[in-house]
Amino acid sequence: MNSLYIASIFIFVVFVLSILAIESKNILKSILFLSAASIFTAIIFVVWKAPDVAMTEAAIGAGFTTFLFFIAYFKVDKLEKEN
Amino acid sequence: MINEPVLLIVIPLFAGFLIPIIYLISKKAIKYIPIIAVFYNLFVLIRLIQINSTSLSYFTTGGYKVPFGINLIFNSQIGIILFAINLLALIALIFFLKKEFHLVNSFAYTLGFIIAISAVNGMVLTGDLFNLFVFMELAAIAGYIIATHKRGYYPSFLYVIISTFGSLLFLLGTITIYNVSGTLNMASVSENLVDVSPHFIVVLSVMFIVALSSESELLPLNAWVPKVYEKTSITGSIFFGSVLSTAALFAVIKVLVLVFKGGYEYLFNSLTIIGLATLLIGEFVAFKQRNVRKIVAYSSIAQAGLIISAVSVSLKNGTITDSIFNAAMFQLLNNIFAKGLILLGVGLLGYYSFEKLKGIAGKKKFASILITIGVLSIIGMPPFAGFWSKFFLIKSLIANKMIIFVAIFLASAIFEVYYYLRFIQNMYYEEFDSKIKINQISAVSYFLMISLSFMIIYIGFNPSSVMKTISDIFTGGII
Amino acid sequence: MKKFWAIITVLLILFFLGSGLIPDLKIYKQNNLSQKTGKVYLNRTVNDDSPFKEIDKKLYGEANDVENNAANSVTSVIVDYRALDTLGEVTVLFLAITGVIALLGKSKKNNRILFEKPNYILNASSKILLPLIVLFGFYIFIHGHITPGGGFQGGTIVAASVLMMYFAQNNYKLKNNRMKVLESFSGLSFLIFGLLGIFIMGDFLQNFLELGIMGKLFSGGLIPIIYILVGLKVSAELSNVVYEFMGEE
Amino acid sequence: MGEIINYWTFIYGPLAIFLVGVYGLLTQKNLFKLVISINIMDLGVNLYIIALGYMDNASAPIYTAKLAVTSSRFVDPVPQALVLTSIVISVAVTAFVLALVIKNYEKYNTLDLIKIKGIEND
Repeated sequence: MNSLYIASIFIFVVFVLSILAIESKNILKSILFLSAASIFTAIIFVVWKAPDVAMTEAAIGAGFTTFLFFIAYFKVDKLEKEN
Repeated sequence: MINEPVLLIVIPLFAGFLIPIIYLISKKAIKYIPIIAVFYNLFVLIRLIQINSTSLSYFTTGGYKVPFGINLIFNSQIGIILFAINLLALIALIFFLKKEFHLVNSFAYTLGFIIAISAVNGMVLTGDLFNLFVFMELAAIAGYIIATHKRGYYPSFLYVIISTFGSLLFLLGTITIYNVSGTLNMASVSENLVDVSPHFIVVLSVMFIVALSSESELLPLNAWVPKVYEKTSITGSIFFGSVLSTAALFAVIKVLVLVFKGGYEYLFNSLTIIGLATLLIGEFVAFKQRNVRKIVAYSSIAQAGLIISAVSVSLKNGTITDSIFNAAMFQLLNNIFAKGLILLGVGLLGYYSFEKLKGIAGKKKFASILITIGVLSIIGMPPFAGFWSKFFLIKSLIANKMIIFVAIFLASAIFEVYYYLRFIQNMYYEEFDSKIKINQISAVSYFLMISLSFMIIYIGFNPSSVMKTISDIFTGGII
Repeated sequence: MKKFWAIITVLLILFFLGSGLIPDLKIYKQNNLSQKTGKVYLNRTVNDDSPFKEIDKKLYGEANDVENNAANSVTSVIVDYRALDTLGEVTVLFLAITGVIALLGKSKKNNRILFEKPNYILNASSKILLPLIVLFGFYIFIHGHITPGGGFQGGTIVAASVLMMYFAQNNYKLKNNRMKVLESFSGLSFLIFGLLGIFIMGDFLQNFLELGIMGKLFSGGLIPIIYILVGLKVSAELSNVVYEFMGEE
Repeated sequence: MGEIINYWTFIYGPLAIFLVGVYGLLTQKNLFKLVISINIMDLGVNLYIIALGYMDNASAPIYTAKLAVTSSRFVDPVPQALVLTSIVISVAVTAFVLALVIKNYEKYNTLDLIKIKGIEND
């Protein structure tokens, strides 16, 4: 029962974070919200007894994808400044 | 000699993984690896078609029994479709290495193409839902790379977004099926999907149709098709037009036949409507175009709609109405060659808009004749292949009292005949603009075009024998 | 106004999906494994005559006649029961990264993203940390069949060490050609092991090695070998992505 | 109340997250935002898959010395394997599409979908 409440609350957190990621005006903030949502998803996976998936989500989904987004953002930013 | 269909997936993959190593040694040598791989594939396919009969055989992987491990399904029917797809892929590949190898980052596109062939074979062969998802995603990524062939970054981006949405829906549907039926194997899903509510099947099938529509160019998610066709290279257009869309259509048919065969009449009725709507809208939009590639793109959408609606009509009664189904398969087979021929020929002429193609037949007689053969086959003129498939389709539809279907089909055919004939007329009877530079067409390209038109004419003059082979293969034994 | 219609559309889709799915979805309380493939995978009874039977014997540390001997069932599903999926998945990554190289490789004139110059402590400590992180990544994918984790997770950790070097040292440059060779080599080995399965046992990717005792490091036949290859491949691929995205000087 | 929380946690919550992504696809026009929407959809689908495999009082599908006797009180491993695959595929697609975003900016000098469409049609 306990894990159910934890999971439901975390799902709500992910839901709110994803809305923030979509609605935020600033791209950098969006990326950060997406990253946070990924981390919370990883926590839900732990609660739901999926340690392998949680590791993957944390390493690849939250870590690596965020890096890709940041670098792509900075590259576009750099191009913008050059013009 | 190993006779496993999994080789059709493994050999191109092997070539694909080999290419980066070879590339570091010699940049020219990577040209020959894909051609060898596809030739070997065709060789394996001939062996497989000879050995396997018309009945369906399951090939396990990993040594695990059929409903549990991933399995590949094969019979000579699937073999013939695969043979046509691989042949077209080979033609596109030869053309690519001969003519477009210098275009861009040749390395990535060679690699993308060879892995795409592997993925397409996997899509046609696999009997497992999730495995189909993986191969679809692989083919799609190869498609994204091929779509950027001529700096078409925006169409490629659009394609990524639409196709990813589709594949995520497919994943949702797959896992829902797993939760209810407890298996991912297509054939055993339908056995376990017995006591679910009709509403559930509706939701599930809508999910699957929408999900599979992006790759197979059906209605809801096909907005990327004309944009990608317009911007990509000749090889790319042949890949999308003849290879990927055929394989995806076949995957849709496979899912329909294997998973939803249990007589869900409303599902097949609604699918027929979707297919006919796709047909009409595709033909109607193509009617207004004045760019050959866009015409072929929209006509390709329309053909996908026609085939899907014919297949769903044939599946409506819970069993397969063989005559309609066979005719639809024949049509699918004919489309591969005819579309490939038109795209190749027009690509070789080098111009796509009607203004620039005016009167080009006077300067390039032989190429124009070959293109005309493709066009006549697609619009269904005797004695070419397309006539017979449409003839068989209409005949079987009338025999099954599908009069409205036939009426819609004929109405759309009138549109099709009109805009394709306008293109022919534009090529033959207009004044040639002397400012336009004419491209030289090499012997290899002519050879590729002649071999394609030979296929069309051969089928056109031996329709009964080909149809007999097809119906021998398809009747009863369908998947 | 656009947002309003979008919300309406989304709510309609939610209603459509939810109304159709809920009555038939056995949600988690009734979610029993009795007739699912998952149970067969867990019990390792795929090739038995009655795959859905209840088995009641100790597997961990004792059983050495089980068909698939990885203690981590997720690994056993990924690398053995559904290995063809994993082959496809690895190829997806490979192809996508080839695409990234094709797209970004052309515009490499002074495109490196430079951050603030790292100080001496960061510079020195990253050199110490590098072997430790790589070792940890290797540990994760070598133990993929016993503990949570495996090739994909371990590979990402190894790639993260390359990323750290890029951040901590401004003149660091990955030897990407070696990575490409490693990538191709591990992919080819994966396929060769699969083809050896055909030659020796008759099925693609079928296990032909001794299975050992569940829970030991040397157990599971092909599973650890393939997961190590996947780990090497993923680490090479993701390192190459880091290289391409960070850009050359 | 318990039922509502069940439905929210196991079906509607994940679907809602998926549909937030769909909403993003429908309303956003910045290319980065579209990629973010796709990633959010992916999160929702992954949550949905794992939720369907979850059981109360079951343990992670890893045999250990403590859980000596085999029983069916393990979580289903198949959805977890599928999610692992889907996460890796999604990061591959994300890497590729972000490279495409950069190239799109290089070519059109804007990230606005509608402006790019306008330039394309000219």
